[in-house]
Amino acid sequence: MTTDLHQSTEEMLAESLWKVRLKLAWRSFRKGWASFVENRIGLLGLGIIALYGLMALAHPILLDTVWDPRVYDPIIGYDAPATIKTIVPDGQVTDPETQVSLLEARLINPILKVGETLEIREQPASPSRKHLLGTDPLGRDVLSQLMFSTRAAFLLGVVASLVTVFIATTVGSVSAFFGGLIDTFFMRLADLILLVPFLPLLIVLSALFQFGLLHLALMIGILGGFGGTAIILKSQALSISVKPFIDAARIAGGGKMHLIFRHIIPNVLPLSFLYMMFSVTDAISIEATLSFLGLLNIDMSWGIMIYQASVQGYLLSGTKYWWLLMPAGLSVTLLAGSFFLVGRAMDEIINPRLRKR
Amino acid sequence: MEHILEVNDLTMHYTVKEGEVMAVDDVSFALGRGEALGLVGESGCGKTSVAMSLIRLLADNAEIQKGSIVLDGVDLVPLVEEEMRTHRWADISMVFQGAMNAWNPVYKVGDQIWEAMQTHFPLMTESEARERIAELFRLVGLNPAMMDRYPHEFSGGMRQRAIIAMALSCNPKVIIADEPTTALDVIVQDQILKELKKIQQELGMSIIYISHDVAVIAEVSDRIGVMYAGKLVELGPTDEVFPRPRHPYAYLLLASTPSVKGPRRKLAPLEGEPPNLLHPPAGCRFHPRCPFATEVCATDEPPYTEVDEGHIVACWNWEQVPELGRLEA
Amino acid sequence: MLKFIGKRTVQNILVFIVFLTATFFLLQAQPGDITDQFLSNPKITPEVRQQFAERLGLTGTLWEQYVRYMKNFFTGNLGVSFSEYPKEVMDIIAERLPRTLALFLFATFLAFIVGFKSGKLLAWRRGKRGEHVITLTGVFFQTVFYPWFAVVMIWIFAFFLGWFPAGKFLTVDKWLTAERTFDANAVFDRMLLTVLAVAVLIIAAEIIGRRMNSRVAGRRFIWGTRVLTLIALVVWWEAVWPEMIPFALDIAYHLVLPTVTLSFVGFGGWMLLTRASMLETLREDYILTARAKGLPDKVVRDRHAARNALLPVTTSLVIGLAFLIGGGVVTETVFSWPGMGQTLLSAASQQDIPLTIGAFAFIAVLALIAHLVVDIMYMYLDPRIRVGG
Amino acid sequence: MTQPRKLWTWLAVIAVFALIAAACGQGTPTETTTSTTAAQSSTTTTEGSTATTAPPAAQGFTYKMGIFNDLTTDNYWAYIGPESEVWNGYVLGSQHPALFTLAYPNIIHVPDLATGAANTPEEQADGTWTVTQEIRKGYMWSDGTEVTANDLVFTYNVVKDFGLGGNWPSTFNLYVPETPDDPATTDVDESAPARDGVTNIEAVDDYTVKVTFSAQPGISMWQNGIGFAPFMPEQFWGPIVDEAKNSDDPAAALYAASGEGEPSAGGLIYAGREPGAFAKNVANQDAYYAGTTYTFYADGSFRQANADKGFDEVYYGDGTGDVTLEYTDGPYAKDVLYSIYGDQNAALLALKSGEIDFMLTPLGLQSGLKQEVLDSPDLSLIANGSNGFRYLAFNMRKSPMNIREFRRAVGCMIDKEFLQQLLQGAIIPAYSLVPAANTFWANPNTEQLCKGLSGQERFDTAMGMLKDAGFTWDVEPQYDADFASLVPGTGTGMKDPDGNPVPEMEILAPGAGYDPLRSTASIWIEQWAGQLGIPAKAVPTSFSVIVDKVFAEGEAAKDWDWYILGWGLGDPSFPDFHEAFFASWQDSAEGGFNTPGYSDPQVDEWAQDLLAATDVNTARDIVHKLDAKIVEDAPYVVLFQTPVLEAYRNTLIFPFTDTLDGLQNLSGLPTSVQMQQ
Repeated sequence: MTTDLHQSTEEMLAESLWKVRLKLAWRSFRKGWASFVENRIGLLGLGIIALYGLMALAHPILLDTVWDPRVYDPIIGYDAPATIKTIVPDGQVTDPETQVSLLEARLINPILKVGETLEIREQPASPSRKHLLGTDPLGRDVLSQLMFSTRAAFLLGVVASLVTVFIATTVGSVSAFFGGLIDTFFMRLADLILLVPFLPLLIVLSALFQFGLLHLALMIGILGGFGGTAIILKSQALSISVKPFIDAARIAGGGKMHLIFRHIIPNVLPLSFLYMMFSVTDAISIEATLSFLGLLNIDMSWGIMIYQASVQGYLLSGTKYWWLLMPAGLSVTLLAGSFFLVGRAMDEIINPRLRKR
Repeated sequence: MEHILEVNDLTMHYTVKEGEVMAVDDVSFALGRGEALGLVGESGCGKTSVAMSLIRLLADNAEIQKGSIVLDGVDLVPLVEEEMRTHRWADISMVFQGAMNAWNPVYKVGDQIWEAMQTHFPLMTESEARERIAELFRLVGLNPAMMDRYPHEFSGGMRQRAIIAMALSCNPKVIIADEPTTALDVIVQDQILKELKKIQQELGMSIIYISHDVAVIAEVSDRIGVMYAGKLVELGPTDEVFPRPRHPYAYLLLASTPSVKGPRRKLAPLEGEPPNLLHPPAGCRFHPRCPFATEVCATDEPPYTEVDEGHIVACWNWEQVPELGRLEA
Repeated sequence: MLKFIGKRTVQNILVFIVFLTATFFLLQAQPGDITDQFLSNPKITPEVRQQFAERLGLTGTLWEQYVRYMKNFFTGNLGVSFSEYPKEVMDIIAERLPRTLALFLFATFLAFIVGFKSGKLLAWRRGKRGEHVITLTGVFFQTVFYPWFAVVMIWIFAFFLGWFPAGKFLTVDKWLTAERTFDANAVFDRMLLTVLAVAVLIIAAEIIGRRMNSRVAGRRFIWGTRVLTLIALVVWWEAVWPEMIPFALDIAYHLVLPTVTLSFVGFGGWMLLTRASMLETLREDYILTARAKGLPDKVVRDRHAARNALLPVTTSLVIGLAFLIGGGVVTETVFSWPGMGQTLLSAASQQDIPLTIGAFAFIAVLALIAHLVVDIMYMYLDPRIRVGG
Repeated sequence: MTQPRKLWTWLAVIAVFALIAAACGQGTPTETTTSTTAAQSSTTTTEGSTATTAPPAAQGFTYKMGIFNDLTTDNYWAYIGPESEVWNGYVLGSQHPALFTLAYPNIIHVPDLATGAANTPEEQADGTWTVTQEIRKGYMWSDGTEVTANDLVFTYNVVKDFGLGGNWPSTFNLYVPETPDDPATTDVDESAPARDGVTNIEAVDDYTVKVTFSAQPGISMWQNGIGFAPFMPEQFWGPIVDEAKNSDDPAAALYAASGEGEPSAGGLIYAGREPGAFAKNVANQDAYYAGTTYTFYADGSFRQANADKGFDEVYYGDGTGDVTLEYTDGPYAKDVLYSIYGDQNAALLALKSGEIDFMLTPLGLQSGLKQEVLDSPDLSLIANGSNGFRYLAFNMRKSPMNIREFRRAVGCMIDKEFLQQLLQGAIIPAYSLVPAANTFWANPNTEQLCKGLSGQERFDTAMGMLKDAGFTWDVEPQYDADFASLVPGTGTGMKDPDGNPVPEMEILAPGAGYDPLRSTASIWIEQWAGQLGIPAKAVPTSFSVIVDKVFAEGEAAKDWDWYILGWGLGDPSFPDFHEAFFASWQDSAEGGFNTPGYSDPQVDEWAQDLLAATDVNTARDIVHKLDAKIVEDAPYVVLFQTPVLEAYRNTLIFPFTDTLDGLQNLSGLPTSVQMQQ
C-alpha cells in the first residue's frame, strides 16, 4: 500500500514535472515569439524560409498533379520549343524563322547538307508561361530544378545542423560538467578544428573519399559539432552547471547522467537551437560551393545548376541567360541568409549577453 | 554665501515604450562656493539622474523638461551639445562610481588625464601637462611615476585617487562625486574620503557628493539633501539633518544605518522599495511606505516647509517625526 | 611579452603536429592505399608507385610510417606531385605561394579595415535611418553564395564595365615585349617583401613610439617613420628595382578585382561583429567618462569606443580568416589566379594526393601563422596582456 | 591628433590611385601587330577548290592563342614521358623531327626526316628483322648543327637505359626479354614471356638509321612506331643526360631538367614561359620544311616541294589530276604566344577584343558560347568530329551481362538520335568504334543497331531479343508510349535464362558535375533499361572511382556491373586499339584494358594479325572485320562522340579547317596560319 502510494506520487511528480517543463517551455516560447515578431529582419528571414519550405513541399505534389514528369522532371524532364527549318547555304538565310544556315546546322549535326530540314530546338529556352523560369541547356525546367533542389538544401541543412547540435550539445555539456581531461581534450580539439580552414579541408576530403549529399551533411555536422559550436555551448553549460539548482539536484542524489540530461542539456537547448540556424547557413553555402567546384556526386542541387551553366559556358553571359544563374545563386544566398537572419534575431532573444540591450 | 551653482525646478523624464519615467521632478537647490553638498537616497531615487542632468550626459531617451541649471551665471539647460561640451570637465567635472570601469583599459592613466586637459586647454604643452598631472598625483597621494602606467596596474583605491586627480585636472568650478567610494573596501574608503575632504578644503572646491551611504555623506558634506523618488524631500545643514531628520524617509533612512559617530542607537528597518517612477503614487510619493502617513498624504503633494534656517522639508507631518533612536520598533 | 609570443608559437607548432597527425590518419583511413589510385595511370609505373609510397611514408609498420611521414614533412620533403611528375610538391608550392599570399594579405587588410570602419559607424548611428538596410547588406555579404557573387563581380567589372582585367595576373603583351631578366614570381616576391618591410617598420615604430615617455615625441616618431617608410619604399624601388616598377604596377592592377571581391567575404562578418562589439563597448563606463571629459564625439567614438571594440573583433578574426582562406580557393578558381587555392582544387580533382596534402598543409600553416599574428596583435592592442598584471 | 591620421589616409588613397592610374596607363593597348612588308594573298579552301600559293615570307605577326592550363613542363622528354598533358603538347609539339610524319588534313603517312617512303624490314639469318632508312642531308637544328642518325640512336639509348615511361615505351616498342619466375621472392608465378620489339637502333652513318626488331614488325611498330619517334638533339641533352645518369633516379632527374634553350628542327623554337601566365615559341625560318608547298590530289597522291631546299616529292600516286588542297607552309608568324586563361568565358572575351586570335582546347568550345561566337562579326566558328567515343560497357564476367542478347537489347533501347536532340548537337551518335570521320579506316558496314526505330519498335525488338535468349518476367513489361511511369517500369521479376532473378545493377557514370553528357546518358539508359524490366540504376560516381573499379585486377574485376566512360583514340593513321580493348590477353582482371572481360577466339586471332600487318590495306580489312564483329557482340555499346567546336578571329587565314579533332589537334597550325593585313 505504502509502496504503491509512493510510486504513484513519484509518477505524479514525474508527470507534473514534465507538464511544468512543457508549460515553462511554452511560456518562454510565447515570450520569445513575441519578441521575435518585433524583429522585422528576423521575421523577413522566417518568411523566406517558409516560402522555400512551401516550394519544397509543393514540388512532389506538382509533379504528381499538374506537372507532367516527362516535361517537368528536374533531372530527366525534357521540353524544348522546336521549329523545323530548311538548311540553306551560309549567308543566304532570308527568313530566319524557317531557314537555317549550313554552318549552324552542322554545329548540331555535321553530316547535314543544304536542302535538308532540321528540327531546331530552343534550349536553353527563356521564361515562358509553360516554364516560368525557362529551361536549362538540356531542356529541363529550371523552376522544377529549383524547387527540387530546395528539398535537398533543407535535408542537408537539417541533417547537418542536427548532427552539429547533437554533438555540440553533448560535448559542451559533458565538458562543462566533468571538466578536467575530458574538457581539455574536447576544447583543444575544437580549437584545432576552428583553425583549419573548412572549405579546403572538405576539398581534401572529397579528393580522398566519395562524397554524396548525406556524407557531406554528416561531415559538416561533425566538423561543426566538434568545432566552434561546442565551445559556445560549453560555456553556456558551464554557466548553468554552477547554478544553485544543479547543486540542489546533486545533493538530492541525482546521478551524473541524470544531471546532464535532465538539468544541463534542457537549459543549453535554446542556445543549441540558435546555433542550429547558423549551421544550416553554413551547410547550404558549403554544399553549393563544393557543387560549384564540381566535387560532389549528386544529380541536382543549386550548386550543380550553376556548375552546369558554368561548364557549358553560360557563366558570364550576364543578363542574357539570367535564368540559368540568378535563380539558383539567389536561392542559395536567400535561404542561407534567411537562416542567418533568423539566427541573429533569436540570438538577441536567447543570448543572455545581448538580451539586456 | 555666494552660489556657484543654482538648480531650479529641474525636471527630467525618460521616455520608454510604456510611457514617461519621471526620474527627476522639480528639484531645486543651490551650491555655495567652496561648499560640499551631499545627496543621499536609496538606489533608483534619482540621485544619479540629477548628476547626469547637471553635466547633461543623458541617454537619448531622456529629456530635461523644465528648470534651469545655472553654473556660475550660465544656464546649462538651453546650451547646444557643442557648447555644453566645452563646459564639461572645464567647469563641471565628475568622479564616477565604479573606479575600475571608468578608466579606458587600453590607455595609460596619465594620457587619459592629459586628454581631458588637451581638449580644454589646447595651448598647454606636454611638459606643462605632465607637471600638472604629477602635481595632481601628489595631491591625491599617488606616485607621479604612475601616470605612465595602465589602469589595470593600479589597485582599486589608486584608481579612485587617479579619478579624483582627473576630476581636478581642469580646475572645474564644481565637482560631482557620484558614489566615489562605493566599490572600495572600508579602510580605503575612509582614506579616500578624508583625502577628498582635505583637498576640497585646501582648494576651496565646490563639490556635490552623491551616495546611498548616509555615513559617507555625513562625513564629507556641509549640507545634505535627501532624495526620494525623483524628489528632493529634505535639504539642510548636515549638523541639523543628521541628528534630527525631519522627513519620515530621511528619518527611516538614517535609522536603518548604523552611525559611525554619535551615540549608539536602535536600528530600524526600512521596508518596501522605492516606487516605480512610471506611475508614481499620487500625493506624497513616500506615503505608501510612510508610518506617519495621513489621508492628505495620499492626495496632495506636500509643499516645502522651512523648519529652520536653510533647512527645508517636504512633508505634511514633519512634526510627527521623532528624534532618532526614539522610535519603537 | 616575448614569453607570450614564444608560448603561442610553441602552441601553434603543437597544433600543427596534431594537424599533421590527423592528416596522416586521414590518409590511412582512405579506402586502400593512396597509390592504388594510379593503377590505371600509365604515367605511374609500379616502381614509381613504390617510390611514392616510400616518400609518403606508406611502407613499414604504422609507427614507422608515422615517424617517416612527420620527418619528411618537417624537412620540407612533401614528395612529388602525381599530376606534375616529377616536380617536387615543395617547388610547386614555392611557385604559387607568393600569388596567394599577395591576394590573401591585401584582401584581409581591406576587408578588415572597411568592415571595422563601417561596423563602427553602424553602431554609432544605431537606431537611425538606413540601419536596417546596412545590416541587411552586411548579412548579404556574410551569407551570399560566394562563387556566384564572384562571377557577378567579374561580369560587372571586367565584362560589362571593362575596368579590370579578368582571368590573368599580368598583361601578357607587356611582359612579352619587354626585355627582362626576371620572372613574375621575382616581382611578386619583391612586392611581398616590400609590404612586409613596410609593415615591420611601421609596427616597430609604433612600439618604440609608444614606449617613449613623451607622447608628442612618440607620436612624431611614429608618423615620421610612416612617412619615411613610404618615401623609402618609392626611393628603394626606383633605385634598386627600377626595371620592375611597371611590372609590379601591372600585377597590382590585376590584383585589384580579385582582392576587392575576396575582401567582401570577410567584410560582412567583420562589419556585423564590430557593430555588436561596439554596441557593447558603448555601454561601458569609460565611454561615459570620456564624454564627461568633454571630448568631441569623434574622439569618443574612435579613440575610446572603437579602440576597445577592436579587441573582441580581433579575437574572432581567426574564424574570419578561415572563411577568407576558403573564399580564397573559390576566388582563385573563379578568377583563374594561379595560387595555392587553385592548386589545391586541381590537385584534389586530379587525385594528386601528395600535392593536395602539401597544398592543404601550407594553407593550414598560413592559417596558423595568421592565427599567431592575430594573437600578437591582440596582445599588442590589449595592454592588460601586454604589460602583465 | 586627428590631423595626421587623415593625412595618412589621404596618402594611402593617393598611393592606390597612383598605382591604378599607372597600371591603366601602361595597360592601354598599344598596337601589337606590326604590319609587314611581305605581300600575301589569302589561301583558303573549301571542298574541291584549289588554293593559291602564298609566298613563304614571314609576316612578322605574333600568333596569339589561348590555352587553359599552365604547362607542367618545358622538357620534351617529360612531355613524351609522364607529362603528356595536351597543353605541353601544344607548345612543345612542333620542335622535334622524326623519320615520318602525318600530312593533315588527309592524315597521310609521309616522310619527314626520311628521304622517302618507309623501307620494308628484312629478316636476318638470326631470326631478327632489320630495316634501314636514309635520312635527309641539310636538315638542321636551329643552333646550326645538322640532324643526324646519331640523334635517334642517342634518344633510343636514353629511353632504354633510363627506362623512360609514359609514351616512350609505346613509341620505341622496346624488346622485353622473358622474365623467369624467381621462386625465392613470392609464391606468385611472376614469369612472363618475352615481348617482341626493337632490339637495337644504330647509325650506319650520319645519314642512315638501322633498326633491328626481334620479330617481323607490324605497322604499329615500324612505320607508326619508330617512324614517329622523335630525334632529340644530342648536343643539348648529352651533358644533361650524363649528369642525370649519376643521380639516384636518372629518369626523374632528366625529366626535371629545363628544356629552355633546346634547339629545334621544326618550324618553332621554344622561347620560354612565364609560369601561370604564358609560354612562347619563336618561328624557325631556317626549318627544313619552311616554305614547302604541300599538294593533295583527288586520287590520294601527295606532293611536297620546296625549291630552296631542292626537293619535289610525290607519294601515293603520280601527283596528277585534281588538286583538292594546296598550301605553302610558313612560318609566317614571327612568334607564337600561348596565353593562359582560366576559363573559356575569359578567353572568348579576349578573342573578341583581339587579345588572342584562337583558343586551343582539346574538347572544343563550350556549347553555351556557340551563339556568342555566331553573333560576333569578328569571329568564325568551325566544327569537326572528334577522334574518340563514349561508350557503355558491360561486365561480361557476370550474369546477365554475359548474355549477348541482353547486351544487344539494352543497346537497341538506347536512342542516340534522341540524345543528340536532347543535348542539342553537343554529341554526335556513334555506331562504330573507329569514328566515321576517319574515312579510310572506318567500316561503313558496321551494324547500326536499331538505328532509326521508334520507341515502340525498339521496345519490341529488344523484348524479342530477350525472350529469344530465354529471359522471363513475373510481370512482363508493356511498352508505355507515354513513358509516364518512370523507373522501375511496368515489368517486374525479371529472370535470366537459368531462372535466376536478374539482380539490381549499377550504371557507374560520371556525375553531372564532371560530365553532363555522360551523366545525362546514364540517366536515360536507366530509364530505357527500366522499360524492359531491367533493374539497373544510374549511380553518379567520380571519374577516378570508376577507373579504379573497372580496372581492378583479380576478383575485384567482378565488382561492377555497367559503366559509362570514353576513350580518346591515339594515332588516327593506324587505329589498332581493338587489340588493347578487346583481346582476351588484355583482360583488365589481369592488368589489361579489356574491361568487359570480352573473349572471342576470332577477335583474338584478328587482333594478332592486325599487330603483325605490314601493309595498310591488309590492316584496314582486319580493322573492318574487328569493328563489325565487336559491335555486334556489344561488349561496349558505342554511344556517341563529341564534336569539336572552335572559334577564331576572321583575320586569320588557315589553309584548311576541316580536320579530325579540329585545328587544336594541329596545335592551331602555327606554322601555316597567315594573317590578313
